[in-house]
Amino acid sequence: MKKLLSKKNLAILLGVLLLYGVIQALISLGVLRTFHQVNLITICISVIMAVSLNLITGFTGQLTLGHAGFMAVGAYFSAVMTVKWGMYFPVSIFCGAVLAAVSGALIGLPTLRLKGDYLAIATLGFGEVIRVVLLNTKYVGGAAGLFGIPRLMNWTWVFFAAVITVVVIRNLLWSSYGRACISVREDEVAAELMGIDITHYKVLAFSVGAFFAGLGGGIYAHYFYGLQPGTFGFMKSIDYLVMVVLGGLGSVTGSILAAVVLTLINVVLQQFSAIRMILYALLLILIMIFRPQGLMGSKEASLELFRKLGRRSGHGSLGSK
Amino acid sequence: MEQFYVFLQQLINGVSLGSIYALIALGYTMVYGIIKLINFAHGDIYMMGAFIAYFSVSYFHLGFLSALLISMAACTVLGVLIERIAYKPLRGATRIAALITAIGMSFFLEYVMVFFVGAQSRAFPNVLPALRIEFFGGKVFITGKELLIYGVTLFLVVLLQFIVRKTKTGKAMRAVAFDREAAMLMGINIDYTISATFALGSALAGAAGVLVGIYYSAVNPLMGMTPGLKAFVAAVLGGIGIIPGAALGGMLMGLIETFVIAYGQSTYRDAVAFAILILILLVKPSGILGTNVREKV
Amino acid sequence: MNMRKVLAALLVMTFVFGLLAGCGNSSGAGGNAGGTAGGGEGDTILLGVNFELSGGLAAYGQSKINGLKIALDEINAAGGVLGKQIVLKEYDNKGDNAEAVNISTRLMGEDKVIAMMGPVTSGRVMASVDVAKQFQVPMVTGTGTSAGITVNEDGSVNDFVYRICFIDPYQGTLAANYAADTLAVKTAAMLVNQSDDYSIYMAEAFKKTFEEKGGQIVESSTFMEGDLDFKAALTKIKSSGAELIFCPNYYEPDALIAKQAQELGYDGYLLGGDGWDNLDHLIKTAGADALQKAFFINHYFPGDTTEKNQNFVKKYTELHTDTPPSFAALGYDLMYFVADAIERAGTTDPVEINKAMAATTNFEGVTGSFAMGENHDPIKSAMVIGYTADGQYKLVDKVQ
Amino acid sequence: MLEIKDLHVYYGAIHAIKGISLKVDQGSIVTLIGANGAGKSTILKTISGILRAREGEISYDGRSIKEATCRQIVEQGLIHVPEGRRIFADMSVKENLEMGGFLQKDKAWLKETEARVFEKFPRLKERVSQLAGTLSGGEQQMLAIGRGMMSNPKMLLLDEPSMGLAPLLVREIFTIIKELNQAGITVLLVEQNANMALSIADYAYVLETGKITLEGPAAELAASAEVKKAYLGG
Amino acid sequence: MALLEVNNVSKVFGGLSAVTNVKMKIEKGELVGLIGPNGAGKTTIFNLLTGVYPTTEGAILFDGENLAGRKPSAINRLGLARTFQNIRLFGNLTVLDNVRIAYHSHVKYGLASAILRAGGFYQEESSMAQKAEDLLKIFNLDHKKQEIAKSLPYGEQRRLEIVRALASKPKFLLLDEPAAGMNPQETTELMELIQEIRDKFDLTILLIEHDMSLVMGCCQRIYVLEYGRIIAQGVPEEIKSNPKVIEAYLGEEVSYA
Repeated sequence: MKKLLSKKNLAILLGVLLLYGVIQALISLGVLRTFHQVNLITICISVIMAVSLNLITGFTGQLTLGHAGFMAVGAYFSAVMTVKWGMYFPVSIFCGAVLAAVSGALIGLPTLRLKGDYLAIATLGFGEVIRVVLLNTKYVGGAAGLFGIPRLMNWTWVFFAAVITVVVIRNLLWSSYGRACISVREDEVAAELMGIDITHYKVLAFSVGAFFAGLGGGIYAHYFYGLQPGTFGFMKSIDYLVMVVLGGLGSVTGSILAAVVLTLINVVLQQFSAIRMILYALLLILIMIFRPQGLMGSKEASLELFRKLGRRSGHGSLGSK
Repeated sequence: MEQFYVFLQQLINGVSLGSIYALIALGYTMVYGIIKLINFAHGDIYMMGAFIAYFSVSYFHLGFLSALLISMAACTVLGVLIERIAYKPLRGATRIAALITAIGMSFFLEYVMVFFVGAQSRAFPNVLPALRIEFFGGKVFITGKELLIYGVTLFLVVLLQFIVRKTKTGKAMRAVAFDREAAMLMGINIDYTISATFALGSALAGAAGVLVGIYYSAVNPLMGMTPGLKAFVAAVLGGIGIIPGAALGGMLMGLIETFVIAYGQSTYRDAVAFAILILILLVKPSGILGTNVREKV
Repeated sequence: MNMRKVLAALLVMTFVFGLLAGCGNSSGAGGNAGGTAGGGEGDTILLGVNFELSGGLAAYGQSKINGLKIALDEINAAGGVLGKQIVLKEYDNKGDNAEAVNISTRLMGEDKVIAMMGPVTSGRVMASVDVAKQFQVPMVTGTGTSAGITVNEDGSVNDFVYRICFIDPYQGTLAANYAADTLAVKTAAMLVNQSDDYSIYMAEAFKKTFEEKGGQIVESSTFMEGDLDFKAALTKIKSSGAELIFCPNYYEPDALIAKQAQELGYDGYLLGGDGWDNLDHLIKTAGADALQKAFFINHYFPGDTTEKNQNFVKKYTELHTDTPPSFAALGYDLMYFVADAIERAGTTDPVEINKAMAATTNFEGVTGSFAMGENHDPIKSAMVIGYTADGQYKLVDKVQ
Repeated sequence: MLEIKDLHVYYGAIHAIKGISLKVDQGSIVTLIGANGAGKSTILKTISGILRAREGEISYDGRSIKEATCRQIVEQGLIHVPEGRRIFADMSVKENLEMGGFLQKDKAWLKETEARVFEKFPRLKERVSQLAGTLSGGEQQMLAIGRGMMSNPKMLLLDEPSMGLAPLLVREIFTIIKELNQAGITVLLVEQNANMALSIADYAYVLETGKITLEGPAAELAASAEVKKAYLGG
Repeated sequence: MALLEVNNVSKVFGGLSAVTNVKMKIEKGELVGLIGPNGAGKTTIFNLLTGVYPTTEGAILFDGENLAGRKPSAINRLGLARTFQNIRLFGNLTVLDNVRIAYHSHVKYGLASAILRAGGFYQEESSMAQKAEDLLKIFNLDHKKQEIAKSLPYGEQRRLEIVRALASKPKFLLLDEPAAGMNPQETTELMELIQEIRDKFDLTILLIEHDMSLVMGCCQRIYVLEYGRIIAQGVPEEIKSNPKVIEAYLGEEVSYA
């Protein structure tokens, strides 16, 4: 009998708490210093962004180049609420995420009749429009940006935000609603004819994806002291898309893995200033040539997968695990 | 009356900018048409073209025409190499993987150039005699550089149409673009045809690079990013994969940007351009000249 | 299949080679410092560099580090500071705010540098301010001009944060004074980089002062980073009849603006700030003819014949073929400013160095001499620079 | 002329063709009949080099063509006219024919052949500069066959030429196939319309889920109760 | 009242008539065949019935509801499900997931319950899995439920398509060449299965088929389509002997046993 508190779920819960506990202990002991915390938080933000983008692009099959636009909405709105309206920051961040979700639905509704590259371009356009609007909004500082946001986020908040993101998106995906999203990716026509209102599920994926991108933005705003419109440009969207593809389209654990790996690679590359981007570019090309399906493909890292590693591994099922 | 002259001058400005977008968009559209890849590195091939011309003119003191030809030839080789090295291994993979590879290639070209020549702009020497044709008593005028850009753009669009419509390779490109398997059954060499497409598209990018170098007198390794992106948007606007569509889309982008600055809020220029793009796509989901393909069920 | 393997192998080789080359490059800095527990101990002094070396702002970061390295070599050749050689720990922040914070934390928290130079542009500096305050390590920017870097909205001054350049409003105000008083223009237009706060703040100050002095801004147009075409805006400005165009931008767009304005037959003045300072680029791109009515506010006269300046210009030109832009000059001064403060502090304790920086009274740099004001902004005199017909700088005016 | 021995083809993990052997003599019409999805098109695609066989041997004119590229196979005069016609819809009729003669160098020969095609299909001549996509189904099939003729075939692989055509047209197409055969072109014909196929063929194979279940002279097969029941309607 | 009424429906694609003036009336519980040469417009009719294309003219009434302007998903939820001629499974998903996706319109928990794993989520999921498995069992696919759909043999993919269509709990099932790619043995089995599920699930079935043995063997009535027009209809015996049909489809020179 599958239950919420099944052995497996308990094991995962314990694992998560253990991970948190160990890292928290290392922080308390001073083994992990501020610099490590900055990177841990960057990783968590990347996890949130990549997993939420994977929901849209990897699972629902809608290529979007404007994910940083949703992040910007969440970041700016939450920052304004905290700094200018004096709200309690978790409320601000939540409201920012909600606004991002609304904008996700708004962009989703009209543009979802577009397919593939046309949708990609429309979302790119959306991201750019957001950026230009922010540049023109004096209230949030325009190009100079919005600074003086207190660092209210810490490792605990961010870690659990990332865990919640992953759990919510995973639970969504491993349910009938998630399967409906995935069917849109597999074959829109067949899905529609099986009673799946594909527009509805595209909007759902966009809204939920945008919600968590907004959450990622809110965390960003409350950790990195300030915001500038330029931060949330097209290249930022590409960065997260790279994570999703590298991890494997349609693999939540793949996105997590890629977010961790790419953030760490980035830190290593900081010191190779002159050739940093050359190395990064080569890395992208090499990985795509040798593993075009990404690190994880569409598989999920799970206990079964590890057990199967010796044998030829099978595909993961989207059961209600 | 004065306003009318300004309008004419703005029209000239818009057409000039549009011609440049069109030139870059042509190469985008050709490559997209045949392998359905958004070749993000295209804007960077354009940058390479500008640099090759810059070096030919600055260090080897070549004239405009020889610089243009050398640059187009070098870009042709570069384009084919990129296709063979980075894109061909991914032909069977998902399109998004190819997209990431193209992005990687774009970074690679940009930062290899940054590494060797630095990120600073370099001044492109003036290789053309100053020419200025005036109308209405000097109230409206056109420069020699602008005429050159119009001329070359028009010539290349016509040439490209000729190649694609009339030559054997061009027809093979259309055949491969339409139905790769059927083209194989005609004995058409797919690899060769795709390489030829890259060659042609890259040569166009090279030409665009040279013209932009001359027109704005400046080149830098990151100069391909912004125009590359806009030219791609232009190609989509016109209907991606369609040669006249790319020219039309480019021209439209140039005119929209110019007139938003001239008669609207310059601060919202890019937002307006993208909003128009989204609107056009909503009305015509496959671009202005695109035909909506009905999916067979 | 074989082709693919060969190519892949080639790519891998390039990658590995690149990585090795990269290690080789940085080992000069990282290797020496590796053994030292903190930036101040041992026989070297470790300083941090947090610059925009890749991404859209790379041109400015690279320019600056070129100047900075000339100063570094000079200082080390002369025996270093406090008898120790200076070693740099340099990282690239890609022009990204989060990355700048990350690197500031890394430099101050992990590498234990005793002072950090950079970032180059205001946004990145603003993002790093709190890190410097948290770690109590002084941070000096050579080119971060946004007023909010050193002084908060409530008027409090950020401890541990310094700059050695003008603040934006100051230059804008000076430019407006010059336009209204000396050039005696009544109408002006502005052409502003909308994605750059440097440009925006300067334009705001210019507009305010210019209008206070009875002038009128008849046209204001904006563009975005990376734009090459200004003809539409210039045509509009020309038809507005503005006597002067205020271009508070960096030299790349400014050169294009000057050239395109000339092509369009605009015959009014062009006026800008220290972002204009890159002689070679402007002359080569726009041509001396286009610059005969162009002026900019600068902290010094680049044609300055002092030995110090001549020496710097000569060294820079030898290494990098062109005359140094202001970013390079400020990079050079930045290095000397930090070295000077350490020397005066007499210790490698960051807190003491911080005090020494605040107490700077007469720093002589190639970009002019200054004292550090109580707002941690330098008190510099300003000049108006123009161009001669044969493509050289000329000193037009000294303003205060 | 064409001989296939123990051919195995896979689509990914699916074993589509499970050990097929067949033979086409020079100058004959051989037909391969079977239901949709039995693997008929797969066999043709494997012969013409679009798909690769995992096991088995394909020889044409005495030489192995198992590893040959599409182009090499076309060069040897083995021409595949694919199912669903696959004409280039956004190219004109003339351009489609040009594509058919893509590898032919001899301009005079091409001109002559084009004239022959138009002679055979006068309706194509009327529509020579029309976009192929605007042709009717029958015209498209004619164009597809005409396109095949342009590449100077010694042997034609025809995949479902009767698909979607009115009976009158089907008869016309089959007459033309017979004529082409009489002009010396060997034909391997894949058909669902078993009646028609058997009526013009010399020899026939029946394919079921990737295996050949029956073979024999066409007339014998047409008379076989088994075939009648399964494919000609019970 | 008939369950499905097609009233003078026409469809024109870019000037070409694909379907002209088609009239059909299918009563509840019937098993009807639709035959005709390839390209006659059979699949187009299915596409019109399921809302993939809008009709150019005419109306389709299903269970008293006019289908005009409804999305395919809405039509499916009214109780009309189909299979596809060229198999459109969700190829990268497991057999079980394919079936469960079709069941989605009937899922009893909400989005919030899914995310919180509450509100009977687990019960519903396991009952859904059970139902899917039961359906798979009928078509002898239950032992392959964890396999990836596209790796199944052709015949099994066809059967899976039918299972998937059934999972959306239709009243009316449209089968587009269900026996394509099956050998006679499998075809016979399928024929029996189709009749079995019609009784078991109280279905009305319209099927397109080329395999005459199947059509003649199991359909109660047959419509014959040629060139987009219905040229004949009736019970199998009538169709077999209809000269127009023989001329158009079966071929005149062969007599049928």
